Amino acid sequence: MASLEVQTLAVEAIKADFPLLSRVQAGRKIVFLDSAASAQRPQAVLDAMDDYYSTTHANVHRGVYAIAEEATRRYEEGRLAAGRLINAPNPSREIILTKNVTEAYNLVTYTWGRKNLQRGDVVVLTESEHHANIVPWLMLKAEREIEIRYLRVNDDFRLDLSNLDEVVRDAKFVSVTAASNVLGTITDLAPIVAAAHRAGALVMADGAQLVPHRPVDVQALDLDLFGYTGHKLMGPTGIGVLWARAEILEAMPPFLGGGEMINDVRLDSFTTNELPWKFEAGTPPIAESIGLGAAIKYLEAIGLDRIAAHEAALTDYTLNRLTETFPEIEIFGPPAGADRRGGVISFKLGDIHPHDVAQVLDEHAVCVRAGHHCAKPLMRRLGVNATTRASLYLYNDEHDVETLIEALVDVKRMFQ
Amino acid sequence: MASLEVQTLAVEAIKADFPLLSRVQAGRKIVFLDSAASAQRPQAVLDAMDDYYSTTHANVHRGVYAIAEEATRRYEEGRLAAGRLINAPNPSREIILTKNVTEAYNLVTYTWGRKNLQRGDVVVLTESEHHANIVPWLMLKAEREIEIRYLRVNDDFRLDLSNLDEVVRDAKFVSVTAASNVLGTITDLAPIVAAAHRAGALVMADGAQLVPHRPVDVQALDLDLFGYTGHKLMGPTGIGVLWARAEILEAMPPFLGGGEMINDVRLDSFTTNELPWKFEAGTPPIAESIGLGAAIKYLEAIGLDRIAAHEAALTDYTLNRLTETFPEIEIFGPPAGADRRGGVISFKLGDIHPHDVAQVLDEHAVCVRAGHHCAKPLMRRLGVNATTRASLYLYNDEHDVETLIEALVDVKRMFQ
Amino acid sequence: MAGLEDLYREIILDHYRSPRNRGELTTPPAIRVEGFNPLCGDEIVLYLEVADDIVTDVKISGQGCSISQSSASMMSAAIKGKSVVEVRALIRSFKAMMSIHEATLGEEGVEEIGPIDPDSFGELAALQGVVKFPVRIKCATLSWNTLVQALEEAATA
Amino acid sequence: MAGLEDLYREIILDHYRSPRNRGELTTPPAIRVEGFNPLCGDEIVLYLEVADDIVTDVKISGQGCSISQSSASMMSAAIKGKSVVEVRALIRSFKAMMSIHEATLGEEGVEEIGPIDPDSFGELAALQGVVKFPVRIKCATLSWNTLVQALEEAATA
Ligand SMILES: Cc1ncc(COP(=O)(O)O)c(C=O)c1O
Ligand SMILES: Cc1ncc(COP(=O)(O)O)c(C=O)c1O
Repeated sequence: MASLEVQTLAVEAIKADFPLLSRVQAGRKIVFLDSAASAQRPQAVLDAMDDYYSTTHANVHRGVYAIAEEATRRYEEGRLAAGRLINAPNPSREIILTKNVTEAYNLVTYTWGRKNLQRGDVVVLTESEHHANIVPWLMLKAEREIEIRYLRVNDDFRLDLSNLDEVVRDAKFVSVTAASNVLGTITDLAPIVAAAHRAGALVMADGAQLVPHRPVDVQALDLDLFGYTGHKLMGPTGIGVLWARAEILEAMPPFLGGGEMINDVRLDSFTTNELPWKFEAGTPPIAESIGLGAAIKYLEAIGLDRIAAHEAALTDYTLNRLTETFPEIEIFGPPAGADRRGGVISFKLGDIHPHDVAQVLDEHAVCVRAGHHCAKPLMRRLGVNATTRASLYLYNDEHDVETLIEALVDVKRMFQ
Repeated sequence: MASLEVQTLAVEAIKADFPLLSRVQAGRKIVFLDSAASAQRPQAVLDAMDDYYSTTHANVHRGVYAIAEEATRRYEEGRLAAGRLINAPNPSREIILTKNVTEAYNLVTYTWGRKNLQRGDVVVLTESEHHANIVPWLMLKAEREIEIRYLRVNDDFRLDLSNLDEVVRDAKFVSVTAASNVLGTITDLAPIVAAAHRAGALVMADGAQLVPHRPVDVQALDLDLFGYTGHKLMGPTGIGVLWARAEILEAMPPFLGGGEMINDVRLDSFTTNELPWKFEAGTPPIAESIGLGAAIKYLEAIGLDRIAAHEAALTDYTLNRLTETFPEIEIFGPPAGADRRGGVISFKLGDIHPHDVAQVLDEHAVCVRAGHHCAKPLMRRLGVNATTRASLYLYNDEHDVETLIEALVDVKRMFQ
Repeated sequence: MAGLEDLYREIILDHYRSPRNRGELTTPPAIRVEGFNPLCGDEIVLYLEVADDIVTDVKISGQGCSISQSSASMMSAAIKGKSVVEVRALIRSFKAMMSIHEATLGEEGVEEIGPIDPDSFGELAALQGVVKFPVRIKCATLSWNTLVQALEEAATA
Repeated sequence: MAGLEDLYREIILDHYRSPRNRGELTTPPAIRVEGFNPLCGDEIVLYLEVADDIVTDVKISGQGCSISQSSASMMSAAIKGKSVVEVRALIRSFKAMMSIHEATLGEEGVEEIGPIDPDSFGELAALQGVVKFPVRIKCATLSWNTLVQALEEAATA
C-alpha cells in the first residue's frame, strides 16, 4: 500500500475523537467519505451541547436569572466564534445565526434583494452554484423580473473569467461559490471581487465548502457578504451563518418577524431591534450555536492550515490512486497537483451508474454520495445526470482511500 | 406546608429524568418556573440526539448508503411523531419542520399571505397574541395594506367573543393563540373556528403554549393550520412545527429556496418538490427532529391527560398560596378553580418591579421570567410594562411553589 | 441490515446487462412518453403501441441505474401482448409491492391489498428486495409511473 | 456567581426608596426628553435646564426597576450644578464602567479608557456591581442615554 509522504495530521488520534468513525457496519469499520454533504461531529461538540442542556438551558436574552444569563453568554459566544473563524471585523453585530446557510441566502434575497432590485436589474451567479445560491434568486426573478447572468465553467472545471468585466457590467449583486461542492475547485475570488466592485456591485461568497477546510478572511478577501453552514464543519445541524458588513445589514429591512427581532410592537406597527437580533426572530438555535462554537474550537485547535495541508496531500494521493487503478475513470475536477483544489472528488467509473457505485461501496462500509449534489445546472454543463462524489476531511487517511479503491474494484467486478 | 390533594404525577421520579433540575446553584437546588419560555429536557432527548450523532449522522434524503438511509428514517420519524401528537390526519405530507414556530408563521404570511391577500383584505388576530403571530402580519400589512382586526381581551382575561361574527366578517384568515403565554388562559377555539368558517376564512391556531400541556386534536378542533415549537415541550432548540391541510399547502408557493425543496433547477427556472419537502430548503434540523421525536415519546409515555390534571391541581395550589400569602398581589389571569386555565401565572407584587422580583428570586435559585413576554400589545391592554411570570410544568410540585412563596417574602422584605 | 444480494439479484443484473425491448418505435402509431427522476437524474423514454386494448409493442430507451434499467426491461417483457386491463392490474400490484416501505414510513392512504403472491410476478418478483433500500424505490418505479402516463395518453388518443 | 449584595447595595436601595430630584420642570426653559427600554418597558422622563453651559436644574419622572430608578436618581444628584463639559466627562466614565461586561462579550470599538477611579464617581460607584448582571446594564444606562439626548437637544436649542 502506498503511503503519504507528509503525515500532516495524527489522523488515528483524530478519528478517535469521532464516535461514528469507530462504528462497525456488518463487520467493517465505516469509511466516511461524504463530509461535503455533512461532516461527522467530534465528541467535544456533543459534550458542549449536553453540558448546556444539563446545566444551563433557558431561553436567551431576556432572562434575569443566572442560568438564563449564562445561556445567553454561551449562545453569544457561539456567534463570536463564528465571526472569529472568518475574521469578521465586528462579529457581535455582523454575524447573523440562521438555521442553515440556505436560510442565510434567502434572507439576503428577501430583504436586500426585494429592497434593492427592480425589473431588469442584474445579478451575477456562476454555473457551478449550489441550488441554495440559485433558487432564491430564481424566486426573486419570478417576482421581479431581474436578470440573472452566469459566469461559465471552463473545460478545466474552473470559472471562465475571460469576459469577467463584461458579465458583471451594471450588476448590482454578484454571488459566487467560494469552493464548489462538485468539482472541488476553489474559486479565485480576488479578480471577481475587484471586477464586481469596479462595477459597483456588492459581492457575496458561498463559503459552505470552503470554511471547513481552509483559513478564510472575509476582510482580506474584501467581501461584502458571506455565508457558511454549521453541519459541514462538524457543528450540529440546525445552524448557519451569515456575515455582512454592518452598514449593509443596517439598511436591510427585517426578514422573519416575531420575538427578539423587535424593539416595540403595537397593534398596527412595530420597530426593529439592533443588529444582529433584528434578523433573528423567535427562539434562536441556542444549543446549536454552542455546538458550533465547540466545533470551531476543535478546528482551531488542530489548525486550518494543517487541515488544508493534510487534505491537499490526501487529495493528490486519492486522485493518483484512482487514475492509476481505473484508466477509464472520468474525474470532474482539477487533476492531482493542481492549485486551489479541495478534497471533493466527483467521478464516473465507465458507465456504471453512480447509484450502483454508491450502493456497492456501502456494502464495504464506504460512504460516498451519488447524485446531482444540488447543482443541477452544473450537472447539465458537465453533460451528466449524476456523479459519484467522495469527499475528504481531516479524519480521512490513505487507509480510507485504499478501502475506497478496493470497493471500486468490487463495483467493476459486479457491473461489468 | 400545604400539600396537593391529588398527587397525579410522581414528580420526584420525573425530576430525576431532567439533569438540570438536580443542579445546585449557590447551595440551593434550582426551582425552574420558566417553562413557558423554554422547558428543560429529559435525558432521553439528549440521548436520542447523541445516539444519532454517534451512530448514524449523515445528510438526509439523497444518501444511498446505510447510515444516510437510517438518518433519513429517524428524521422522518420525528415528523410523524410531531403529527401524531396533534392527531394530524396526514403527517408524512402535512407536517413541515421549521427552525421554530416563529418561522412557521412567517412561512404562512410570506406564502399563503402574499399569494392570497391584497389591499384591504382582512386578517383577524387577538390582542393576546405573542409577537410571533403579530409581527409577520404587520410586515404583510406594511407591504400590502391589508386590514388587521383584533379580538379584544375582557377584564376576566378571556377573549371577548360577544361581537365575534362582526369581527370576522369578510375575513380571509383568522389566527389566534390556543393558549396565552401571559394570562394562562386557554382559548375556547370552537366558536372562533365556527364563526371564521362561516365567514369563509381559514383558521390557524398558535399551539406553542398548548401542545406541551394538553392533548390536542387538530381534526376535532376543525383547524386549517396549526403551529407549535419544540423547545417548549422538552425538545431541542432549533425546531418548530407547522401543520396545515394538504390542499392548503399544495396551493401555497414555496418559501425558502434551495436544496431539497426543488424538483428540478435550470439556469432560468425551477420546479418544486412534493410535500412536505417543498417547504424545507437546505439541510433540515435532523438531530432536532430526532430530539423532538424523543420528547414527544416522553410526553406520551407519561400521558398528556395526566400532565394536564397535574398542572391544573398545581396551578390552583399556586394561585391560592399566592393570594393568601400576598393580599396585594395582582394576578393577570383567571383565578383558582377556573376552567380552561393553564399553568402560566403572571403577576405584580405591589409596585415592586418584575426585574427586581426575578433578580431576588434568582438568589433563591427560583427561575421566573420578568418582562413583556413578547406580547407588548397585551401588556398595553393590561396597563403594565412588565409582569413577573411563573410557569408550571410536569416536573414542578408544591415544594417548588413553597420555595417561590418564601422567595417572594424575601423580595418584599428587600424592597418595602 | 439488508445485504446487496437482496438488491442485485442475478436476474436483475441480467436485465441490466442485456435489456429487453430496447429501442424506439415510430410515433404514431406508437405513443412516446418521457419519465424523469429529478432526484437522481434517471430518465426513461417509453414507446407504447396499443391496439384493440392490447399492448402490441413496447420499446424503451434512456439511461439510469441498474435498478431503473432492469425494472424497465422486466416491465417491457411483462406487458407485451397483455391487455390494458391486465397491465393496469399488474401496475397496481407492482406499486403495492414497492410501497411496503413507504407505508411503514407513514405514507397514508396506501391501498390495502392482500399479501402479494410473488409467483404472479414472474421475474418482477426479483425487485421485491428494493423495498429494503428506500432511496432506490423511485428507481424501480420510474418506468412504471411512465407507463401509467402512457396508458392515459393512449386512452385519450 | 455574583451575589445580590453586589447589585442591590444599600445606597442603591436608598435612592430607589427616596428618589432625588423627582418631578417635572416647565418647558421651556427646561428640555423634556423621554427614554424607553423596550426590552423591559422601563421609561424615564428627564427634564433638564441648562444655562450658560451649566446644568442648573434636573428632574426625573417615569417608572422602572430599582436599578434604573436609582441610577437616574444618582445621576440627577451628580450632574446638578455641573458644567456641560463635566457632565459629558461623567457620562463617558459611567458608560465605560458599564461596558466592561459588554466588552468581554465582544462589543468592539469600546473606547479604551484607563482603570476607573471609583472615588471620582461618588455614590455612582455603587452601580459598578451591575456589570455582573448583564441584562440589568440597560436598566442602569437608560437615564444616561436619555441625558445624552437631552444634552444634544440643549446644544441645538
Ligand atoms: C404563544 C407563543 N407563540 C409563539 C411563540 C414563539 O415560539 P418560538 O420562539 O419557539 O418561535 C411563543 C414562545 O416564545 C409563545 O409563547
Ligand atoms: C456549496 C454549498 N452551498 C450551500 C449549501 C447549503 O448548505 P445547507 O444545506 O446547510 O443550507 C451546500 C451544502 O449542501 C453547499 O455545498
